[in-house]
Amino acid sequence: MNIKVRYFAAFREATGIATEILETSAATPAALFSECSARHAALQNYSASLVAVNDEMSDWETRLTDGDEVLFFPPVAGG
Amino acid sequence: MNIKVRYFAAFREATGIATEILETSAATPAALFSECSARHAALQNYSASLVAVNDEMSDWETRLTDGDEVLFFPPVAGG
Amino acid sequence: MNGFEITGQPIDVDTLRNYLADRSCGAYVQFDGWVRDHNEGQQVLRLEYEVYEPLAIKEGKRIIIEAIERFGVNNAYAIHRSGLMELSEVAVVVGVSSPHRSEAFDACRYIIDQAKARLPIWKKEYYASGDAEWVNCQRCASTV
Amino acid sequence: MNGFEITGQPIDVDTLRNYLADRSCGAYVQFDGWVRDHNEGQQVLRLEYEVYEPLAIKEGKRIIIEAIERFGVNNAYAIHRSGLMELSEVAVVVGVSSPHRSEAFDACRYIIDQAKARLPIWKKEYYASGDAEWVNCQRCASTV
Repeated sequence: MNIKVRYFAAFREATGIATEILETSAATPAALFSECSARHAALQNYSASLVAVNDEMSDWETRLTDGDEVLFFPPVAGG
Repeated sequence: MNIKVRYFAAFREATGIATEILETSAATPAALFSECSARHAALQNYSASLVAVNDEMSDWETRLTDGDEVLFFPPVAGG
Repeated sequence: MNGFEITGQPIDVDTLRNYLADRSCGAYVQFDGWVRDHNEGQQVLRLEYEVYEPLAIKEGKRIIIEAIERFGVNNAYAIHRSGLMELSEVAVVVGVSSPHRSEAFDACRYIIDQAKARLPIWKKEYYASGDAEWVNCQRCASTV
Repeated sequence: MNGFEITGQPIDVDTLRNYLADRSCGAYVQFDGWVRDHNEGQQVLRLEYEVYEPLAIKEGKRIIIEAIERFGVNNAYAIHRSGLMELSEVAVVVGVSSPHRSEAFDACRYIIDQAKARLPIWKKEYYASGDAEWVNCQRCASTV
């Protein structure tokens, strides 16, 4: 299936990519993030703290379906 | 001894007096307030919540000395 | 900047906020006491604060210092009105600034709680019914 | 009045305060996040917020509603900056008004705590050393 991935803030700078479309069999955002980390070595130093699917906050074990847009958010500022 | 007594807010309105000078043998603000309540019936319905002696917050068992000024404060607004 | 004031004039909240500006501080917490239009079922038209200033200022400054020492905040300032006030005016304002927010919240709350409990300031409410009453004095009478 | 906004313009705190004016409310609590001149030993010259607006606004409004339901306050509003900011500018402001103060403090603190934890907003600090860094990303990297 095709999944659109968006990287924000530190993730965008680490990968040098804002958006990419992946042909993937990753069933969940967690599996997808592992796959992305394998492709972009710079992501291996980060744990994503929040994820959204189709502009809704999501959890890491949600089922992905073809055409989903997955947003990877580095940890937020925290204060 | 002579003690100057000042009444504030509800106490002043209840007694109709802002300031009076008493010849008294009351040893403490607590004893003095009892004495004042005996003289001003309207005070009998109130318990004073705070007392000051010579412009310092005080407790009810402080020793009074001749010439002291005692301030009786009704309960404060509380919010 | 630290301090405590009593004023008979409308409180300028921006002035207070500027007193507390500090580039080493990332957090600012402010509490305003506004004149409410009701209290215990009665419609309030306006109110009056009687303040015994010499002692209110002395105790007010003590409360500010206590809050700074206890919570480790950088700056704290409070201003309380005296005299007659209309609805929606600011009766009291407390501002605190500090590097982080948790202690700023704690210090601000401490200051207003202590101020309400300890300062020789009394509130008289004027009601639509024509009555006027010193707030809290009914309750205190019933607990004698 | 309730709401949540993201703005690229300087935040006008008085406007926010006016949104929350309510004659049935005796208490108003405001939190400001100011741009601090230091962080973890480095001198900060200015900073930048990256905001993913569609989701930040949706989640921000949810947080406001949660606070109102949870603490029973009358009004709550927050505004967060996006983009480049200078020292001493206001990065975020939260205001809450309610009849009494305790719930206003609790709700205001809840909103800023949740906002910091849940909103897709990232802070990049620019240091005197010439470096720039996304705040928290060193720490997050070390906890992988």
